[in-house]
Amino acid sequence: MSTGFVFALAGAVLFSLGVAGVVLIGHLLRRILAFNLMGSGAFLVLVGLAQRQDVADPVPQAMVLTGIVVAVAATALALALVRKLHALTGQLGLPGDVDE
Amino acid sequence: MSMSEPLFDPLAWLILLPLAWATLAFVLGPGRGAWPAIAGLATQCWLALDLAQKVGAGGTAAHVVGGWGAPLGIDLAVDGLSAAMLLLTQAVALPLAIYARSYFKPGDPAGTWFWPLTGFLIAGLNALFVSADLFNLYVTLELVGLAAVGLVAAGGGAQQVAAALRYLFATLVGSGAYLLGVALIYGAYGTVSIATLLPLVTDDAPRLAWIAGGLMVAGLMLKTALFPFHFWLPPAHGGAPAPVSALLSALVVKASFYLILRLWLGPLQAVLPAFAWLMALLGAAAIFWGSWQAIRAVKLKRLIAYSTVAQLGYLFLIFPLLAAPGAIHAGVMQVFAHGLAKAGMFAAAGVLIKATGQDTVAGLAGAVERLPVTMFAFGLAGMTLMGLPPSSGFLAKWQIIEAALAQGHWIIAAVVLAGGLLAAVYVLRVLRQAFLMAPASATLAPVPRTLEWSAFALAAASVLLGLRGVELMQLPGAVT
Amino acid sequence: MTSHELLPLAVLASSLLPGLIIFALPEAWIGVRTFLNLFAAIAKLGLVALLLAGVAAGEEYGVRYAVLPGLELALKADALGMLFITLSAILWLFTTLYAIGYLEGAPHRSRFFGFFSLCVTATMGIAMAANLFTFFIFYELLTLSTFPLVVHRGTDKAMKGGTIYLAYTLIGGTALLAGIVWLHHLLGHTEFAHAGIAAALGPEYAGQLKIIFLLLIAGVGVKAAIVPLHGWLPQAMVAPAPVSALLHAVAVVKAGAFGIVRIVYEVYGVEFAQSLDLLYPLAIFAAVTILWGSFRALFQDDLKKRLAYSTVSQVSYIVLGVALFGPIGTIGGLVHLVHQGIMKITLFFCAGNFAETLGIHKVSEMDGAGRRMPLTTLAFSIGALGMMGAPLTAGAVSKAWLMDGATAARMDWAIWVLWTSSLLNAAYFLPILWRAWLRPVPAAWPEEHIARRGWRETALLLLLPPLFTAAATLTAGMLADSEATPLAWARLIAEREYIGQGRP
Amino acid sequence: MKRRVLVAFVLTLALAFVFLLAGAMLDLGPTTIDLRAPVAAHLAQSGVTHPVTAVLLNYRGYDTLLEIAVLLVALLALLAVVGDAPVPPSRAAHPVLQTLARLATPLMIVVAVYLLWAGAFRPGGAFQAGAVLAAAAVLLHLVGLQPGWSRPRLGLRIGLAAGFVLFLAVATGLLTQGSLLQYPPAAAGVLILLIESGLTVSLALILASLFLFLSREEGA
Amino acid sequence: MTLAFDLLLALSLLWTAWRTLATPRLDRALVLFIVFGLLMSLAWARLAAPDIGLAEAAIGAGLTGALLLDAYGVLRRRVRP
Repeated sequence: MSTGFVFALAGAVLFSLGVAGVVLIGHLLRRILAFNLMGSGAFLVLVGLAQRQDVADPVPQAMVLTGIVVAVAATALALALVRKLHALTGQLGLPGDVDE
Repeated sequence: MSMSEPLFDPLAWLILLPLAWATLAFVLGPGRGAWPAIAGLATQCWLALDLAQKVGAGGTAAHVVGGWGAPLGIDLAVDGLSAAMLLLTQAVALPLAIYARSYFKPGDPAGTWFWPLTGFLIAGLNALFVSADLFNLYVTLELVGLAAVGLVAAGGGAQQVAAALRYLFATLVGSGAYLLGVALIYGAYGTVSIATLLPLVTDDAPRLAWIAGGLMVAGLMLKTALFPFHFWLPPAHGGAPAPVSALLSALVVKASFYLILRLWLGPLQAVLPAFAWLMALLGAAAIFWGSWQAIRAVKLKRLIAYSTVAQLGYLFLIFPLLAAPGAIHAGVMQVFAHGLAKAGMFAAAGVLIKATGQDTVAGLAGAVERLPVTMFAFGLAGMTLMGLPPSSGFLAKWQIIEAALAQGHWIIAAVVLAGGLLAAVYVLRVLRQAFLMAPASATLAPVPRTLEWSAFALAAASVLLGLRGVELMQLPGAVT
Repeated sequence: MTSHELLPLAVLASSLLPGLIIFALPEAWIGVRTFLNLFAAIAKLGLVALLLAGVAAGEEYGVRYAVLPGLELALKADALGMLFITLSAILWLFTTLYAIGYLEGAPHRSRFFGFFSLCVTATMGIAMAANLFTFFIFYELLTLSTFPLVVHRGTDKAMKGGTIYLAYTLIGGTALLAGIVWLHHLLGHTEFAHAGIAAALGPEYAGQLKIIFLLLIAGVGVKAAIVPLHGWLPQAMVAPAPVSALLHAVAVVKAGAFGIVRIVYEVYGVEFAQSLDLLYPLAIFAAVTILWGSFRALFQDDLKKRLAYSTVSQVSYIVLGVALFGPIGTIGGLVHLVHQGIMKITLFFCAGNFAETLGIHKVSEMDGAGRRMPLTTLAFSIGALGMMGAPLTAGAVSKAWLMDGATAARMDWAIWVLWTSSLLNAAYFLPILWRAWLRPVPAAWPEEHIARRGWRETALLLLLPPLFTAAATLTAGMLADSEATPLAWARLIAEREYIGQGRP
Repeated sequence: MKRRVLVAFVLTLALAFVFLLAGAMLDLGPTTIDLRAPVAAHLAQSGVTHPVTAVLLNYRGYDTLLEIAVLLVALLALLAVVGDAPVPPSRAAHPVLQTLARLATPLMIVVAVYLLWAGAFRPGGAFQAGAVLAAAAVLLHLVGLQPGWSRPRLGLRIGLAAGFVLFLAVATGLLTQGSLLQYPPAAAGVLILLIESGLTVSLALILASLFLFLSREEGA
Repeated sequence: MTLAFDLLLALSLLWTAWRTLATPRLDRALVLFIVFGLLMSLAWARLAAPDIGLAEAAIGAGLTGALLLDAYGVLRRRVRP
């Protein structure tokens, strides 16, 4: 089994773990962590699967670079929202479904 | 000067222009940038119209970014479907920009960064509609998603921030799933170019391609707020400032729908149609559930937001019908009908909320008397949502029903007809309240005329399109 | 664009454009609004006269416009349509005059007259629709533009009536739409043609065509107030009197009845409909409606409600006429379309006058009204006698033709239905007349708004329209056999329909 | 109880998905298309010798252009959320730490410049360089030498947008060559270096802003 | 040998990720997350992607970590002033 494959598989697990985390965890900071894990999982699959013969492929690598920057941008925004929410309500979780 | 010169390629400028005015608005500073935006959008309208005419007449438009060509580089391509989406985007955004200029008073914290965010949002949408590269599409999805979240959250209170967070997580998980799908596609085929993938993904595609298709569509369904993934939409669209709600409901959710359709008709056509009835089932559920919630809603904008949930359902009814040509036409017509009408309706709701000072259906008594133009706009938009003639919503329904009958799927026709009646119930709830005599104590704040008339223009356009659909219907004929 | 294309459009535009302008007029511009209203009504009458002359001379007017590829908005002015158009145009003028008087000083007149003009436009569109698709568009437009008029007063009661009205008509519209799309799917078009178009489908489609017929008739039957789809009509009587008069007595219910005529004759073709066994059930529904409407009218103390149930009953005379397979019944039905309109509008005008002048809303308050308002009561009496089918009135003419039609069609029970209905008509109208003419004047009227000035028992604009229409009721009855009457025109239509002088 | 069922359900679903995905991945044969060859083949005309930079700034430069827009959008959204707020006086760290930070800053700038320059032919480039610069700013903030920011003034706004504007201008200017970002091979190296320099500055500012605008005590 | 290292690295990645989400203490979760970022850098190095490794270390672990820790600090101070 190649290095690429190992990390692609790890990425698949990470992704699932991350999605499960975002779905299940109410604490918003941890949700952000889970989202980051999910993203890392997708990146690992992207590069790992493309490099399953262990030959470096610059195209997915460049894509992942792009993706990492997007992820940090999203994380910063999410943190800003969480901090604002906390400042306004003192809560670190989203209120139950606001369906009327 | 000939339009075919590369320097004047409308396709490129539809992306460059909004990026430029968005950046300019940012540099100009908080609350500034309305006029560059309006000028830019007016030009974009013209460009989109030019492009649509060209494509409608049978031409195609493409732009090979960097000159490399797929699969090494990124290609942009415009067919009838993209041209229609581009046209709708510019046509809805321009009146909304005029509306927003009057809506946000100087110093309104919700309007501080409205113009640059909107510019990037529009740029992202335009880039999404023309992109022919799955990874590039991911970047545009993120651009659109983050800009939309920023617009929802801007200057808001706790509820709005909570809604924005919910929306942010939904959109991030959605694009995450999409990205994993792209990763799998790249792993399986070594390319993310739609044109290159087209001949490669065949009926005997590896299992991975199916999983990829499922992931991408699931992610996009989440972003489109298709039932049961709609949970984030009502608070976000219902809580945002009116111009933002309008942009989001009219355009942003359509972008991910467009992408599903694009994948369905293009690179994943061998894979996705297996899910057709699932989509239709969820679409039908969305129609009933969204309408039911709209009927029960206490707040006006919440009602309109749930109506979006319902109206998006119609778009998914076309998937089992895509084998025959009429369905795409119906889909495009419904996208236009709902886009124009919902933008008009949210804009009208913004006027009503500004005037009455409250966001409730109950507070509307006397609105017909005091704000006739706005209520007329609301009524016209409602007509389109109900699918009553001669509105574009009617033509959309007609086409869906006819396509359904042509393929013997009576049940879809029945769902469409029932959905129209449910829409009538929630639209009339509002109109009925507005026709009541105002309580003597009620006072209405004065509202700028621009707000009323831009709402009216959008709503009227949604009706008038119903009288002149021939040109628009040339576009879906040119889907490649 | 030739004049043959322009004229139908001009007929539409003559009420549409003034309507749109009126919407925008400030409330206080009474003079401009009144001028526009009257100018539009008179202009339309002129245009209709031109059109009528042309159609009588055998000219063909029409215009088509593609909304979607393969889906056309099409107008044509044919003999059948002209019957309805002429009726509406004339009555529109009277009602406009009446409404100007009726709403004097009331709020929101710009909105009222705006929607009023839209309603008339929609009615004209229904009359001139050349295919079911176009018919449907104007049909729904009529629904939408009447709603604001029904709820015009903005009271809870008005809202309730308006909501019920919309619930019925929108559900009916949905059924109609389902039928139309289905038919369009089968045929590829829905053009009206003299011998019908449905027969072009093979016998294997008979089952589907029956269901479509049911959907279509249910759809238009709501507006025609066929039992059991009539529940909205009495509720919609909360509207101001001119609305009840023109719209609910004439435009809306006639749009439904007219739709039935079009569907039976020009979509299915009367022979084909008969061969599918569709006409007999329709006749039974019409008969039940005639009797049930009259029966319910007996028990209404509210004057407008009594008139409303009377409308339910009378409109189905038209349907019955259509369902009586044969030219004589058809003529009876068609002529009743006009005659009932003239008579019923007279009654509603008068009811409005009683309410506006003396505050009389109920039959039990009518005592002595004839002494205080002799002219109005006279007009009312003529209308009521017409409804009963008394000699010399227009009602007698239609009833005679309908009965002859029933005889010719060997449907003797229909004659009994008509006789019974006449008796019931007498039973609910005569007590009103008796109270008005013969009972003593009460000490005080419920609410006297308008004082008597000389012979003018009420405002002039309220008084003249019912007198005109009452006179028309008599004229149409007495001169029925001369050249330029509704009857003559109905015979022309029946001739064309039965001889099948279709378009090339 | 209900919650446990939900957790178990979601985790089971996730696990099932992992197995499904892993199985499908293991089934995979070689791809029909291999982009490594064209990446290498056109490297000479790309203006750089490091393949990842070639993809990032040339072959798929358009992605990068939009990505900078995403960063700007995130910053804008963040600004829209936090609004204007007064900045509390920063707490000074221990003087030794401050001195260390003062010493580290020039070093980090040197590293950043190296990374930027190296990007053309080996790992490195604008992103890494910008990130290092931003890290320097964050470090200075953490030791109390760089206060948080309250609002983006004109100068800062220009700095934040400059890299993107430069990129956008080059992309637009190259329309004359036939399409967006179509570098003439001879000028590609210079143009890419120009873009990367602009991006380094702006990326550093944006990334630092993400931190410095957030890092204030709101409303406490 | 390299496979063993890869597997070990992958497993520690997964374990760190799991602990990040499952550990009851938030501060520990944040530290674990930064460790996760560093392990990711290593993984990228193993995947012959030093560019991503650098970026991950600087942005993924560094900047994101700093953002998270800063947020954590503020939130904690607010709860217990």
